[in-house]
Amino acid sequence: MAIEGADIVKAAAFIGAGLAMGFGAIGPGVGEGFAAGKACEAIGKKPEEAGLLTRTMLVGQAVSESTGIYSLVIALLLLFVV
Amino acid sequence: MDELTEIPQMTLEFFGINLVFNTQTILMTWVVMAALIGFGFLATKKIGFLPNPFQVVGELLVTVFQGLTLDALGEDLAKKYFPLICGLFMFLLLSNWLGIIPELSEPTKDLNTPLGLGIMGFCIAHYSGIKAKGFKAYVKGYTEPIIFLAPLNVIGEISKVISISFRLFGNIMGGAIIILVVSHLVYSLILPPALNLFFGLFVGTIQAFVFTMLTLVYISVQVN
Amino acid sequence: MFTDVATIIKLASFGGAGICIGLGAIGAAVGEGYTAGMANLSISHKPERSGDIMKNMLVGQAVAESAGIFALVIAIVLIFMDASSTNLLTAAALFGAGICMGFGAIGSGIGSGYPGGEACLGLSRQPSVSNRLMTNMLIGSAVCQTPAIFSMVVSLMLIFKNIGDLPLAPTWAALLGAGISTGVAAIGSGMGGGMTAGASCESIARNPETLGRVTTTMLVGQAVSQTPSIFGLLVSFILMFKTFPESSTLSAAMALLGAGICMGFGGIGPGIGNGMTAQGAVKWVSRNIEAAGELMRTMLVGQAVSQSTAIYAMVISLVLVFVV
Amino acid sequence: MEEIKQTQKKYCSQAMFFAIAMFIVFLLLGEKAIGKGFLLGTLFSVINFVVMGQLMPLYLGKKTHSKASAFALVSILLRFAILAVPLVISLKISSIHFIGVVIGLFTVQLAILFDQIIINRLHIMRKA
Repeated sequence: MAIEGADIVKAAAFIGAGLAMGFGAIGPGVGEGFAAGKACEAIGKKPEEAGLLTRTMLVGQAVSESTGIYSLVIALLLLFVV
Repeated sequence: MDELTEIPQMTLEFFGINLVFNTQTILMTWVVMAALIGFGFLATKKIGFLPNPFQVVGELLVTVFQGLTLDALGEDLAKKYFPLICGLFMFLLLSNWLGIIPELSEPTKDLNTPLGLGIMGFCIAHYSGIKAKGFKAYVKGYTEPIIFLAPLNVIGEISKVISISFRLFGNIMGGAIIILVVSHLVYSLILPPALNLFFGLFVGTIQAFVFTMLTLVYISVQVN
Repeated sequence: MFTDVATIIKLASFGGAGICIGLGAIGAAVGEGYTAGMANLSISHKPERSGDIMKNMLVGQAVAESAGIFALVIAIVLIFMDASSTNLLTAAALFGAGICMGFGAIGSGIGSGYPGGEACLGLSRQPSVSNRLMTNMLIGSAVCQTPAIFSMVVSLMLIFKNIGDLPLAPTWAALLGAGISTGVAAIGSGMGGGMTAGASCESIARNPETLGRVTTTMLVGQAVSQTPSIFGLLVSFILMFKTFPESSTLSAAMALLGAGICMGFGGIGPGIGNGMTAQGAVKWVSRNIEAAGELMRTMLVGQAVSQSTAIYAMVISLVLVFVV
Repeated sequence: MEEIKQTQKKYCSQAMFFAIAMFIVFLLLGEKAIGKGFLLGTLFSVINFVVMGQLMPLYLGKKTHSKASAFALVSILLRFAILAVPLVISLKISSIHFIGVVIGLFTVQLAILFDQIIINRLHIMRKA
């Protein structure tokens, strides 16, 4: 096997991209699901406020998704820039 | 197992640029469109007090989606966007169900279809956002909470297109691949049709609804 | 160093079998422990109903154990099958199969403990609905086994795959990645499905009249929670059936391994999150049946949004496989 | 304890009945090896179910989840050792088919699911 410096850097970048996106997806996934579950509970309590609650849920999810997007950006940077 | 990633393509040369057409996808999209036009014709042919079955289904769809758009967008905009939302749902539903029929395949299995629909929804949402809030307020929305986060906000918006289209693509393509692999492994009369029913009808319906609802939600987030 | 290929293959299959049966047994044990703890609690509430509760626990455990038995079957195949191959790729495939089934059984094992426990607790609260409660528990924990079945399919395909004369260098990573992708992604979906089923058992004990709507919402919620594991399966199949050109560079192999790890771990969080969403929706369907349609809609939108990180992981995996 | 015994009796007899019926079907189809494997698998599945029921009262002394889980791990490893026997036998003896044993191991589960979901559903539907 001919392993050179540049090859090792590339290999590290690829596996790092996989790790970054893989582990980065855990937190936002659980968090967004938690937010949506709480929104469902709130709608069960007050169905007439459903529109407002759905919007609030979406805003909250969008904010908690930002760490997932950071991971995506890092992964793409590792794949295409390094 | 090579048929998995293979899409029949036709290449045409047009002023020195190679244009690639996925013939099967285009054909299947036409089948869906023809079926929808036929459905619309049958549903509205004889509108009567005692409706025919097509009219019942059509009225059901229209009522449900009218209610949904009304909830999300409010009186004025709902009138404008309701035909789009209802049409989108009917197109996606029929597209996802098409794979049940032998020899036909879902047009949504090709990434280009969901991506195109996702970009369409993205453009409509941002157009309506600019129209509703004005250009200045629209741009200002990106600089919140601080101006340095503007690039990430833009990426966040673009990633919505990716997530909405890859969700549909992944579900439909995953279902198709699982059905293909299982039918290669076991030659039974029970398992592949049951899987077809699950992935084609059940998952297909849920994903069509989710895609439509998310398009609606993106529009409503931009407008409000 | 080992120079004997047969020894390396044997080592890989024994290691895979150990991981498989170990993780599978731990998953089933945690699930059964949860059920047993809840059964204890409910018997101490209502000692006179201990017979019914224990019957429910027995039936629930018998079904919940299926994922563990899948792991046992795969482990036995890995240990006792005589691999006459002289190709080093077989070692990667067998190890990948063990990882896939081992991790795949954890989620389903833990998950199917929740409906059993909640059903035991519900029996002490509402003795009159024992039949409906048990039926619902069994449906819920049977659906929980789906990710484990996905993992079993993938590991059987890895074991019996005709390796032929595929190039060793990047393909070993693809086979290992295929195992990791489905196996690890199944953890989230299994646990998520279990949370949903547990909530539905609790809801039926609270309000038995709403059985139909609760079961429907549970099934839809579980089906959507399975999406991350379907993504994992998709990536696995692509990694298994695509032929990769031979290359001796480290980066080609690491790209394929990274694709598997990315999709595998990326599927855990969204699976659990989807389960939490469905849990909230199912709980409140029984308390406020008028809002069932609204709840189902919000649940679907919320689950779809919380899946987006799994989709980003899938995109990165597909880029690693096809573009790089 | 009476309920546990009743349940075990019911599902074990259902499973054995089903296994014998399937054995005859496989015999008529000419797949003797699969039929034998199915019978063997079902036998051990029933044994596993009975052992599980016998161990059940021992769970009740365990007050916490973690203690119960530790006990469950021991019991699972014991029962999996029992379940491993037919699998190993079928891999070593060629007249017993492996796939038959694997399907046979799930006969008790299938009997429970069939009884509870299909028959019970019909019962509820008829009442409603």
